[in-house]
Amino acid sequence: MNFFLLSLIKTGLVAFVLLTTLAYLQWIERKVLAHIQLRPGPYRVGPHGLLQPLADVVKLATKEGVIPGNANVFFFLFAPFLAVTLALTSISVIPFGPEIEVFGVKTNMELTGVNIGVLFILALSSLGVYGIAIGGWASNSKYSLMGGLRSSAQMISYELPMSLAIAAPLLIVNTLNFRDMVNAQSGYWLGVIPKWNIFAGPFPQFFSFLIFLIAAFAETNRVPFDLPEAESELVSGFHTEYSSLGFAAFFMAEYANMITVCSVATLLYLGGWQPLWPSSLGSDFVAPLIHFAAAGMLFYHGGQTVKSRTWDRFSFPAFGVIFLVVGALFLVPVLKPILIPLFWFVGKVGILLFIFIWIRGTLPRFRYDQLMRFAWTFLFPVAIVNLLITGLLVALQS
Amino acid sequence: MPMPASFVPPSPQELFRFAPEMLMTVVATLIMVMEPLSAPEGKRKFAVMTFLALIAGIVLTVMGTNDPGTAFSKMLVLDGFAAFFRILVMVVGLLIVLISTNYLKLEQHESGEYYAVMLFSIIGQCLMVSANELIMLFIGLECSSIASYVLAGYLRDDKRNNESALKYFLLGSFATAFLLYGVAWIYGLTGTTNLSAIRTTLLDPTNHPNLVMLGAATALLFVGLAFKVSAAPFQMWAPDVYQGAPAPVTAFMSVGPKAAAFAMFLRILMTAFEPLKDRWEPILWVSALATMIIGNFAALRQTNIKRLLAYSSIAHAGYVMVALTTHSEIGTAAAMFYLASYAFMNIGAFAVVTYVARRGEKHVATQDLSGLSQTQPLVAAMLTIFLLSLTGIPLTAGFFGKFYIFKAALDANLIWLAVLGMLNSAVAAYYYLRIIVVMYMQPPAESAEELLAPSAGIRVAILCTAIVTLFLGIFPSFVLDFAGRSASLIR
Amino acid sequence: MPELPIALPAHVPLSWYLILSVILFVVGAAGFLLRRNIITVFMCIELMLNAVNLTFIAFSHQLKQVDGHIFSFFVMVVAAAEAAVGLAIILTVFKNRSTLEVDEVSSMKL
Amino acid sequence: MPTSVLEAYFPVLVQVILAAAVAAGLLGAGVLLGKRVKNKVKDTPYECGITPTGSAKERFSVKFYLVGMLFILFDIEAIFLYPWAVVYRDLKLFGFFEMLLFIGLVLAGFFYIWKKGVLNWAAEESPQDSQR
Amino acid sequence: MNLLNILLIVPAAGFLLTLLLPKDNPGLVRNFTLFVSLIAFLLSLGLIGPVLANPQQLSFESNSPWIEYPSIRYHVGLDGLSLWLVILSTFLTPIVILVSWKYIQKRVKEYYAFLLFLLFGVLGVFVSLDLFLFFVFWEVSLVPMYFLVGIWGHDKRIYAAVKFFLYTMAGSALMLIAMVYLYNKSGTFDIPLLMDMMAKGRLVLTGTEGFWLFMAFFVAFAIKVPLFPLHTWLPDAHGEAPTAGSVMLASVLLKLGTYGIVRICLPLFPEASHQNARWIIGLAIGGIIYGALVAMVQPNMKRLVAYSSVSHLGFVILGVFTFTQVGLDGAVYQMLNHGISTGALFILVGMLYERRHSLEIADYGGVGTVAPWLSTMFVITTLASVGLPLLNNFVGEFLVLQGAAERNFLYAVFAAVGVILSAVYMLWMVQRTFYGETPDAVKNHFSDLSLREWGVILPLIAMMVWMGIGSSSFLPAISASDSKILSVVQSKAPVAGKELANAR
Repeated sequence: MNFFLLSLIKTGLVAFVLLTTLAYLQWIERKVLAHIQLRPGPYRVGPHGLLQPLADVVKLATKEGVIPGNANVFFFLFAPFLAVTLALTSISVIPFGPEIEVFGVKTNMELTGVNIGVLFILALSSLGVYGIAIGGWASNSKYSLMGGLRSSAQMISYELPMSLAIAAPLLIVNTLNFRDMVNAQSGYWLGVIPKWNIFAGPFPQFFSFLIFLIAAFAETNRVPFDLPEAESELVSGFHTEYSSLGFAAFFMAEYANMITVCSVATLLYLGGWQPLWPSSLGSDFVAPLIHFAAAGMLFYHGGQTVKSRTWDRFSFPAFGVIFLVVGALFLVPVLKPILIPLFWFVGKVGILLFIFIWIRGTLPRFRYDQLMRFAWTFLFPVAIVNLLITGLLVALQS
Repeated sequence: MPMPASFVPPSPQELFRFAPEMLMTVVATLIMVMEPLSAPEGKRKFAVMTFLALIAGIVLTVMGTNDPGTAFSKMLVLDGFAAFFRILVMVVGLLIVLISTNYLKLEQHESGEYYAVMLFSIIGQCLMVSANELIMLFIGLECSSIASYVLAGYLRDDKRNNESALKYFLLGSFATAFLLYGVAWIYGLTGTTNLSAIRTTLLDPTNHPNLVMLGAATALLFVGLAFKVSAAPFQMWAPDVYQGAPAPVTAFMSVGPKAAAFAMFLRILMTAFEPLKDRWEPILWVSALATMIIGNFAALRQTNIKRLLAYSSIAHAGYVMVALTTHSEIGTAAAMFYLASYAFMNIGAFAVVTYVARRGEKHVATQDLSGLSQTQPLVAAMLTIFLLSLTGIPLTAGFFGKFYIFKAALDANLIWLAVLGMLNSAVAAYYYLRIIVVMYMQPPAESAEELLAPSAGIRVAILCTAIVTLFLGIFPSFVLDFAGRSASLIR
Repeated sequence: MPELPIALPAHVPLSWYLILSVILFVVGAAGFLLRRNIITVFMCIELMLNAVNLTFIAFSHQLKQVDGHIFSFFVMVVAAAEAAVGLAIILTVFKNRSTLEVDEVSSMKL
Repeated sequence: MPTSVLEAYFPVLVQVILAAAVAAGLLGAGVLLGKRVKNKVKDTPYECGITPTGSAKERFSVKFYLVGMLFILFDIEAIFLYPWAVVYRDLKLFGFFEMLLFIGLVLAGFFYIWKKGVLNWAAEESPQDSQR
Repeated sequence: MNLLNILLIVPAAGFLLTLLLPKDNPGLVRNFTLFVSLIAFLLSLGLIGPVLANPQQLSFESNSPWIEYPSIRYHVGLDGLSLWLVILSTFLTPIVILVSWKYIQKRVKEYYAFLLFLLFGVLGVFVSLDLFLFFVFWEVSLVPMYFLVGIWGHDKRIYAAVKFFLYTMAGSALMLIAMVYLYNKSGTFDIPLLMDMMAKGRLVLTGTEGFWLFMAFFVAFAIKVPLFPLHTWLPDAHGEAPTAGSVMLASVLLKLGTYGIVRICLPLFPEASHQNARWIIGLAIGGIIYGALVAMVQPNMKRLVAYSSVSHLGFVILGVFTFTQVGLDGAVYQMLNHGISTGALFILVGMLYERRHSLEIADYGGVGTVAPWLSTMFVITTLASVGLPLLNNFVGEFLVLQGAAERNFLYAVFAAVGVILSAVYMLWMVQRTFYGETPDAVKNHFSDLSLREWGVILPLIAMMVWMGIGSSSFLPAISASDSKILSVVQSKAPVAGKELANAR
């Protein structure tokens, strides 16, 4: 098949999935947070608030996009544009699964497999600072400026331990291409322990993973590192002056970045789409089983619903059916090679995203000086020590 | 794309050739690490450390001369030429440390960074003079330059320092960009960055590099190099920078980085671009002459000693350019000798300026020297020696420096350049004499009363440089033989 | 299989890169000489260095060597070091003079 | 697999265009759909209802500059690790010690700035805090 | 270590030792330097015998390498030509030390140190047989003079000192280039060797080369002489220098130029000397007359004497470029004469200045009545300077005129005009100063010669007389040496008509 056509198709597909995920990621976050705090969360718009994202978009779109006086209009608008563009672009080098064959066409489950994928992601995430800094500066507001500055300083500070942390697994896999990286993580120690970087190698990259995760929180301005938008101090940080879809754009960029970093973490440390245990030991059945279990739970709850939630009597079973069907799809031989790796990948990313949300619901915010000191005087040295130990062990091994 | 196929770890021999730089790096790093831990009154030890490191560096370099050769896959070449300049820049470092200690104390800016940064600059210069690769050369150059930018603005609350550093930085980086662009084109045209390999490529008759491109590349390279050695028409940064920087730093900048830059210039000319020497000659000729003339004539009008010496430094760069123009081993040896003698006499002069300028550098007008011969006769006498040497009066190092350069010029049949150069040095006599006049023939200024005796460091520095200046003026062979033997570069 | 009408060349000709680098370099140099704001001037220098990098990479690619890559690596590093020092210097200048105009930072004349 | 550099990056280009389109669409929709009412109070920067004083673009703490500079330096050094990491297994222990040297130098610089109090954001007013 | 080397070391060592003496004890400094200079003088007397025994050859030669590359040798030696100039220098040094005894009150130590250093420099120039060494000493002699004028001179001393320095520097820059060019051509700086090579045809200079090299050397020397119109530094330097400085300048330093011409220009570039002789003679005669005329209108005694030097040195140049034995002998002899008599004049003017603190002739008058001995001495010296028979200048001038006449009678006529004019301005000055009415300022302040001053002036007067009547003690050695040089020059004398061709 023509390469270009294929590229266009894949791009469209990925973009659709990504945008949908983004929209619902927010819904999930609200839901999870709500449940952590023992409240229902979005509930009104659609069943269990499922249409809430759509409603939000409509609401924001119809609001007035205020451009404050004395603001630099071009940069004021350019900042969210840049943020979204960069955030959405990152996904292009991330592979979701192995090589597959669809309708006789062999292709990789990714948009493109550039040989410097890691660098590409790092470069884009560095550029992300611009969106925030420019936005804060162009608003001509003190809160915005301070928020932008803080955010930039924080992001570049955590970029450092992050890139050092990434270097450690690279020592083991010796490639900058994500696909090669995942392939290098295939196989199992003693037949059961996966050779993911977080577990295996001459030196398990557990610390590296933790550092990466922490830095990722900071990079995406998530709690406990959401100082830039610390409401109590800076109103809303760098996007204080943004309203309407400008605000939405920054929001979207944040969630897109979250997905990207979680994907990268999965690829670097968690073996990408490699299953947790060998398929010979039945890992292929995890996906359908989980779905079936979920369907079962939904059916059960659909029967148990209290009076006030009469709607759920219909919606729960309906969702149960969907889960059932999806679970069944995993068993179809033609789709199996596509869906099983995708399941593992999405599952790992999903767990990471859940951790993001979970932490948001759990931890308080850092003080700014603590935050900076933590990056420079703790994460940075630890990352270097980890790197050196890894290097030494790899060198001794080879 | 082929990766470097096999990594051969450097042999101990190669490591030893690199030993001075390694040692200095270790010490400089150590100073940086110790600096924040040391009490404000305990900064003196850093000067001592720097001093010892430089001495050890010199010893190692001298030991290394027994075994010349290349190191690190021909990135570095340690020949006599490199050894000569390495020793020179390290000796310069020693003298500057002597001058600086008291200055920094007076300005209440004593700190380890100063010495560490200076060591880094010296390391960069050592790399520059021994680089056999444009990459290495560039790294050395930048290591030296960036450290110099910092030094130039060392007293960060001083407006003149700021300005000096800013100008030095902007114009220096500008020059670097030109140099690099030239290097990039050379690389593209010859396919290599190794100086000897470039020469081989250029000599190869089967190879037809695009001459227009090559010319452009050479011109770019020249712009960059001329900037670094403050040769016309790219000399304009020097006066402001030299005037604004702290006096010891000015002394340092006017000899250390300059000598290294000239060494680099010489090496490039004598190895890589030897096949193109005819093309270089007219440019160098004109530049040399213009540099001398601009330097000397502009210096005539100066009333600030530092600025005067800055212009004089430009003029002296012009003399060395004359040696470069000759493009011969004799010329190389002459340039080496000249740079060595210039280093001593200029540092000596600056040591006196540092001393006379006093705290805050309030006394840097030529008039502030008036009557120095009565208040501090010995210092005045020494400064006289330096100035006479800068003028080129026999029995001082400066005379033989000029003599050898103009001799080399005549050898190369550059008669007019030699004649004009000599006449220039007669012009130069005027402004140097003016300082002597002020010192000896005018009554002491009022402020001269409060001039305390020079500190031990300055005293040692002045004495040493004066002795060397005279020694080289009477027995030039001591250095010249070495320079002559080292002038043949390993190609 | 349907072919799209667009066809990308196998590689971009060397001269395109070089012309671009020349343009970048000239723009940088001209900016350096003409602009009066220190930061702008400084950025012009960075632009020139990037032109250099581009040239190195292009040549390196053409010659199928890694030397140029290595060189550009060092150029980047040095540019970073220069940027750090330069920004520090500019900061102190700004602190002492409250201006970023090159012409106003000139107290030393004849 | 892509066969040439251009092919490798073509999807990236497509993705960039798509992303830009999404972003532009988003902002454009906001402009088209939202209504516009301008008035002076609305145009002032948001400061919790208090009338803003002075320019928003004034000078801010030098710490931010410092962090910027440090980032430039250390990040470049971090980037140096990547090519090294990729060929690490070919270099063996030699590569390790070379990098140990390199990182050692970086750490020396790091130690320096740490002890100089650059990383201490809380100590802006009280320098003696850095002695803690 | 022969006597000549010792003679060179003595003033140099004396200079260094003087610097070590305590600053606050001027008496010690004076006595010490006087002692050193007397030793030097006595040593120099020891040179006479051996040189006179064999004036054509070099005596006291020592030749050892100094710098290997380019081959520079410490090559010194004496012949009849340089002998008397060496003795002149050593003879005058103790005298000027004595002259300065009272006059110099500030920065005494440095002053005397510089005088010894100056002696070292000029001795070096006179005895050097290596071009490079010659140059080194040439420049070295410049520095102490510069300080002598600049520190202890009169009001415009700085201007004068700098001017003096720059003029000489500019000239010597050219000279150095020429030397190096010659070295590149021949591989040696050694003057006898160069002459030898030329004689044997191993070193052949083309017409153009010869011309430019000659010019480079000649201009350097002519500035020092000074030859009209390069003389403008001289009245300033002489006029502003302290007495001792003027004396050393006029008596010794100017001789460096003429000595250089005879020692280097003539033998090394005989063809060029011939080609250029005409206009040089023209300038020399111009200088004689110009110097005399300007001297006539000088209100300042020192400047008057200075201009008279221009005039007198014109004679020397004239004599040299006649290329006749008598002319050359006379020129060399005139160098010595001028050294003695003009030196004495300056000393006497200095004595007047010490008493009246003015150099303006108008401030004086009738000094003869208050200080008869001083006046007598002054008149004798003036007469010597004017060229009265039986006194020294007469011999020199006569010989030069004779040589000039041999060459072209017109030269002699014009030069003779100079002699007459010199009588006019000199005597006129004497008349205005020593005769006529005595102003009160003069009357009250004048004392006659002190013992020290007698000690200073008597040797000079004695020499004037001796050289005037006993010229045979000096001339044979001179003529023996310069005949050697002359033979080289004459061997290259152009045949008529060839001169034009060579010039192209």
